[in-house]
Amino acid sequence: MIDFGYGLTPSATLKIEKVDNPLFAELHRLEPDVTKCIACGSCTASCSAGVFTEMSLRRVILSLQRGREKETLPMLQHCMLCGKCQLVCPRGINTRHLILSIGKVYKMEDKAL
Amino acid sequence: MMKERILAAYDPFVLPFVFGMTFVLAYCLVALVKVLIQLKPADRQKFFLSLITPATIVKNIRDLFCDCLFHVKLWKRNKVLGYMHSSIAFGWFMIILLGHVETVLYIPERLHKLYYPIFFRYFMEVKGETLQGSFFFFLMDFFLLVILSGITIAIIKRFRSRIVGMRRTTKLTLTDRIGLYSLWAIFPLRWIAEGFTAGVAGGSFMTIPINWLLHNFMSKPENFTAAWWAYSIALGTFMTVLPFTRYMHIPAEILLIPMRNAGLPVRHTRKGFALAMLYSCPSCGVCIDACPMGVQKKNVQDATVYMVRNLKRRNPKRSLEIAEKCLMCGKCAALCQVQMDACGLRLAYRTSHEKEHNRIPADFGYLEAVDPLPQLGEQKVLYYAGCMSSLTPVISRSVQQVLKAAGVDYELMDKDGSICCGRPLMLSGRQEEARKLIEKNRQLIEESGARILLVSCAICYRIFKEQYDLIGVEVMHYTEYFNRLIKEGRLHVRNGHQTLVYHDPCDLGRGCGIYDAPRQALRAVGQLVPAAKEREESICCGGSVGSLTLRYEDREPITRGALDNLTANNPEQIVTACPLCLKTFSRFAPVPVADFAEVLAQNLEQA
Amino acid sequence: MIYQGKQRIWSEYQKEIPTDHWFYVRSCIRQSFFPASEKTFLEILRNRLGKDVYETPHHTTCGGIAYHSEAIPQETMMTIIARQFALMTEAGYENYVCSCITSFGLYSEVIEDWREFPELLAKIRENLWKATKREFRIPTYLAHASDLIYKFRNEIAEQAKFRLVNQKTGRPLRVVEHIGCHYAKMFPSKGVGGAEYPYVLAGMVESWGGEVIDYPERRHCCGFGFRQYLVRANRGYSVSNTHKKFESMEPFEPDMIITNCPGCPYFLDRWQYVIAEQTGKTYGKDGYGIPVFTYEEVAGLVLGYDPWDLGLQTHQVAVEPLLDKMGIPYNPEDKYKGLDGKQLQRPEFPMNIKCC
Amino acid sequence: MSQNIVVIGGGPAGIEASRRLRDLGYTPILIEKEPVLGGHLARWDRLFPDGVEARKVLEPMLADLDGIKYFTDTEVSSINRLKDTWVVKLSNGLSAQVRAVLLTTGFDLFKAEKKEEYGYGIYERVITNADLEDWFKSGAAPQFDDVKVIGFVHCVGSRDEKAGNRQCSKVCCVTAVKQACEIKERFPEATVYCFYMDLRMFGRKYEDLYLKAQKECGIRFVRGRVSEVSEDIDGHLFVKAEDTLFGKPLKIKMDMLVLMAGMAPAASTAELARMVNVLPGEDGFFLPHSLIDSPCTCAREGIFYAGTATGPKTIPETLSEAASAALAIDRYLKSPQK
Repeated sequence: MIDFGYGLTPSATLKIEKVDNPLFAELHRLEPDVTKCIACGSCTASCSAGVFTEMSLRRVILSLQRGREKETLPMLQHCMLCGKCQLVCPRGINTRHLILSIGKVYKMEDKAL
Repeated sequence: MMKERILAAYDPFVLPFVFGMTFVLAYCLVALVKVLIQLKPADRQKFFLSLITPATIVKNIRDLFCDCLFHVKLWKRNKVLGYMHSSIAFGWFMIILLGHVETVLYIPERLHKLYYPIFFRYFMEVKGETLQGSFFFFLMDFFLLVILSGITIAIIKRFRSRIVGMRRTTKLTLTDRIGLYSLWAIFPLRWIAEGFTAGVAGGSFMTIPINWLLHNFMSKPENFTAAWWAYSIALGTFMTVLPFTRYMHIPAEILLIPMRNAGLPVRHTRKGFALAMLYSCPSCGVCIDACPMGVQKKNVQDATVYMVRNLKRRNPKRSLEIAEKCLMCGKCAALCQVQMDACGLRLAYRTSHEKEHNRIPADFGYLEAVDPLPQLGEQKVLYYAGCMSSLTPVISRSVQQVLKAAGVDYELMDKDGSICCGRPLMLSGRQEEARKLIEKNRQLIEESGARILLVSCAICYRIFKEQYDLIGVEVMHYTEYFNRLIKEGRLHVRNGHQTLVYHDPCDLGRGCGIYDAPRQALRAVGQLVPAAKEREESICCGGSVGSLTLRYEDREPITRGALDNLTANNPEQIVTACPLCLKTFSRFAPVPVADFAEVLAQNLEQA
Repeated sequence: MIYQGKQRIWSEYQKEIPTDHWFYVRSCIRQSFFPASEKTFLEILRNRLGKDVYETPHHTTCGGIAYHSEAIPQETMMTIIARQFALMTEAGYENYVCSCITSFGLYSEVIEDWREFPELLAKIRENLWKATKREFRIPTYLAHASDLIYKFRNEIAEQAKFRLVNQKTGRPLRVVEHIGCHYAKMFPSKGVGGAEYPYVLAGMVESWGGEVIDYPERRHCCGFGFRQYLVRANRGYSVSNTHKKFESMEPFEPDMIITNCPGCPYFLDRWQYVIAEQTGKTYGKDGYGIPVFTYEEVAGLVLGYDPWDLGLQTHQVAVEPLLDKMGIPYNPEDKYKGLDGKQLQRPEFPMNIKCC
Repeated sequence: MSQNIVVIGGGPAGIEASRRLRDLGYTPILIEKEPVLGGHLARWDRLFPDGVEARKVLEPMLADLDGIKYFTDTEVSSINRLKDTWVVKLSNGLSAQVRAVLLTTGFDLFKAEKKEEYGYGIYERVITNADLEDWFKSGAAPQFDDVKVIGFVHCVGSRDEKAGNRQCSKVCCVTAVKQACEIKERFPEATVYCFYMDLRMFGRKYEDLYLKAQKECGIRFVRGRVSEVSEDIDGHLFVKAEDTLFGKPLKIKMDMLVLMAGMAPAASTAELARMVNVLPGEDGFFLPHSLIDSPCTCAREGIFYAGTATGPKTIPETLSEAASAALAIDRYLKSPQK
């Protein structure tokens, strides 16, 4: 192999058909409301941990459905489970249970961001 | 023949009883050893120490009599049920006691035979009547009558529970049924058996008429052995199945009471103290009616009694479901006859489940960068509004309005967003993670030099009280603090003459025992009317962060149920002292819902 | 695939291309990348088809590369173009044909700009006058050189010695057509067949007996993208784009690629070598790559010109497998001979991609 | 002898308005260029939000045409002003002189072929919302093998200046959600995606339908407009879009793609506008006197509008506008003549 000083860069494209659906299906079984998100961002805006970190539950939910959970799971490490997001969610999603369930279904990579 | 049985002091019919009794004693002994071994060494030491501490000894004895024999708590709650339980428990206890007294008095050499005092009337013959003898005959028959009256109520209750004031009762298991029917059978059979022998062995107002009836009309005297056999079999059956039935609570409570009084925590879902609790559950079903989730039929199976049952049966799926669904309002525990730590059990389950299954470890490293608090004013009052209060700004605004009116100089701890108090994490089973938040908050508070930490959220208040161990800081809920300010004459309020009903937030009332301070303060600003059920029987608003799995749509009926309870006396306003209750009630309330501080702020006396 | 659907679109995007009298401008980079292509174009048009095509040694770059790399401002670029048009005007031509797609796109853009903003046009006229004392007329017709080959595709087919057909199996060759981005993506109406399903190359392939394959990443850029290649740090991005196209066309097993842009054949050709060296993967049969051609080269092959006269030895990917399929005779000995007939040095061959 | 009124366009608006006018004592002359009355509604299977069958709405209307003269397969040849009347000449040779003409010319379904990048008419597996309704209605499903992934593309030809349609077509969002739920019923194992720019669930129960789609049907919503569609070697579709919420391009292989073709001004609008000498709006739809309080009247006396001729509308909106138009005409005809 020749080193040209540059090489193929990994694609940034989301390939949703390759998403690990069994995992999401398991999450959906534990917390069926996960599909109710309308991406309004209220959770992110009101997040207690969001004052100090990049935490965005909206992004986490989306990333799970796009197979990019690795990028966002570390955010959940910062969650204090205070429940503000649950209070503001217009769809009435049980966000705390969702977060707890994500922790049981998805495994975070060992190296944290 | 009669001579023989008196001389031999034995008959094969005693065997069922002897077997049952031996079995149950052995089982209890093993269970006792198991419980003690499973305790953490420190807990065990604490327990043993408590057994020789005079104060706890007194308490233990009092509790044993009041709870196990007289069922004082149940009397207070329901006279019929109280009578039913204490008649059987105390009556039986007295019959056993008197049987032994008789044996000691008359045939002390037979005392070593386990069965002798129980079947005393079979093995003795009255030679001549003595006053003492008649007295015992009378007492024995009297307590037999007491027990039989209790059994009668029990039978009626089983078929028509509403007559004794219970809406719902537990479903019995098969072994429970065997235990129950054998228990029902014991005393009527004893009555018949003693009736048979009353002619020889003596008797009183209960047994003599039966003896007369049996001998003259109903049976041949030869059948008496069969009657004693039946009595012994009923006893033996009851004893043998007892460890596998709810009647295990009878022996278990004797252990539970001292353990509870020793102040042991629940550390595991079915070991040590928890095991003693599981054994102690009488499956009475009081928790079913107590549970606020009971407004929906599908939740009935999630009451504490079923939690206990599933833990006993090692059904992890159902145990987890029940453990996670609970609102942790603590009402079932408050009403529980054996003071089961229902929330503790569930929390222990959640904790072990989280530890085992959570694969996203928490990281609160970012808290290190949080700035220290600003310098406090002279009075050193630090006000922590909490996460929820930022979604109910009326609370923090009103609190500050009241503080200013009372001339309190204070500092708001969480102006730029709060670090959560940690209770929601704890309730989710993340104990160690919660510790990190607690440590950070404690550091911030202690470094600020605060003397009073004022809290306007019941959830936060409870954890500050229970887990923080703040040195030199008095943690006060705003209901306590404002009540104190009014009493001290620092806060001047006027009475707006509005009728108010006060809702006891779970964590504030049952959690921390604060019932009077808010009521006293509210009486100063309005006319307080009672709710249908209040204080320790108050009903959770349904918004609790305690429940992990309860869906939004399933919370609404709970909220509506709680509102019906609050509005029983048509108040003009509902007052609560927790941001979560406020927000939850506001959604469905038929009358305005206000926060405690808001009501005070509206009724400030203008200087 | 519904072929009639494409035909319907093609029928909507047809150009009335004049048949004769063209002013021809060359591309800056093609003369070094594919030196025989432009020569072949002139050869075919003038000698095979008897057309009048004029070119002048005085023309320069259109300024496209500098403009797209943000090295010169728009006004400068427009003035350069104005000078090109002045040369055409001076030579007495009205139909302007350019060899380069970048130029074609730029000319289209500039003409459109001038139409929208006449004051800009006035300013450019003034600039050009001040700088060169020249005057110009906007061409009556602007064409890309591939438009002309497309226009005369059937005449070429009539004179064809070889067809885009596998001689051994008799089946049409499977051809990937790749259109330069600036051909029609900016102004779909300016390209034959529009932007989504361009017909300019597909028409040639069909006329000459081949079969066009429509693979998912057909619309994707070749990866040149000016700044992506010109800045070395971005070259990974450039080769990744090319890689994406090859991965997408691979299942269709194409026999060849035909292009109409200066950069595309170059990058589709050379990056096959780089990909092979980096990943070990080749996209043709038996360790070869997929040969890439300019449309002039393909026209030349069809008309029976000697492959080495068409400059096919300058390709990285070996063309011999395709020549064999088409049944075109060639002398392997002559591949690396200079114009004087003497052997040049045989180039160093790569490791992972077969080059005969 | 009752007064004649010409109603041009026999869709829901035209039929409903004719019935109302008849009830008010007039004789409507209803003209329809197609062989049957009913307009687009006649083609539709079920209606949002409750899935009521379109025929249950249309059939009672068609069964109640007594007193209405209607001509199908007929077009308007010319309209001319004569004193205070309009003379309408028809392609069948008849003509009518009336004081009021109601234009209920409706809309044309946007021609999805125009969005070339989506490949409608080129890729077999790309169909439109109308094709899907045909399928639902006739039961004649297209012969696609194992349909596992299905996509819906919102806003095809809506909010698209380059496609010549700047307006929002209003009904496509909820139609897409309705159809997505319906298709999920037919292919329960399939994964169904909706690609939307904004979800405009403005009507009553529409949001409920959206919630149902998310919660019960498991429809997946992707915020982003599909940019291009191509075919892979098996004839399956290759769809590209940006997930704008995630901020990343997205690629997915699909087995069927449904284009939500929007509402474009009817082709006849420009011609009719010329005949009655009015200027259509910039968007190509007829422009009523006021969009707020007189949506049925026109700057030209005796010309009235109803329905989607003046812009995208739902069926109930169309029907109520038809009723108002009838009243507006009645008032006009009863007002003292100048």
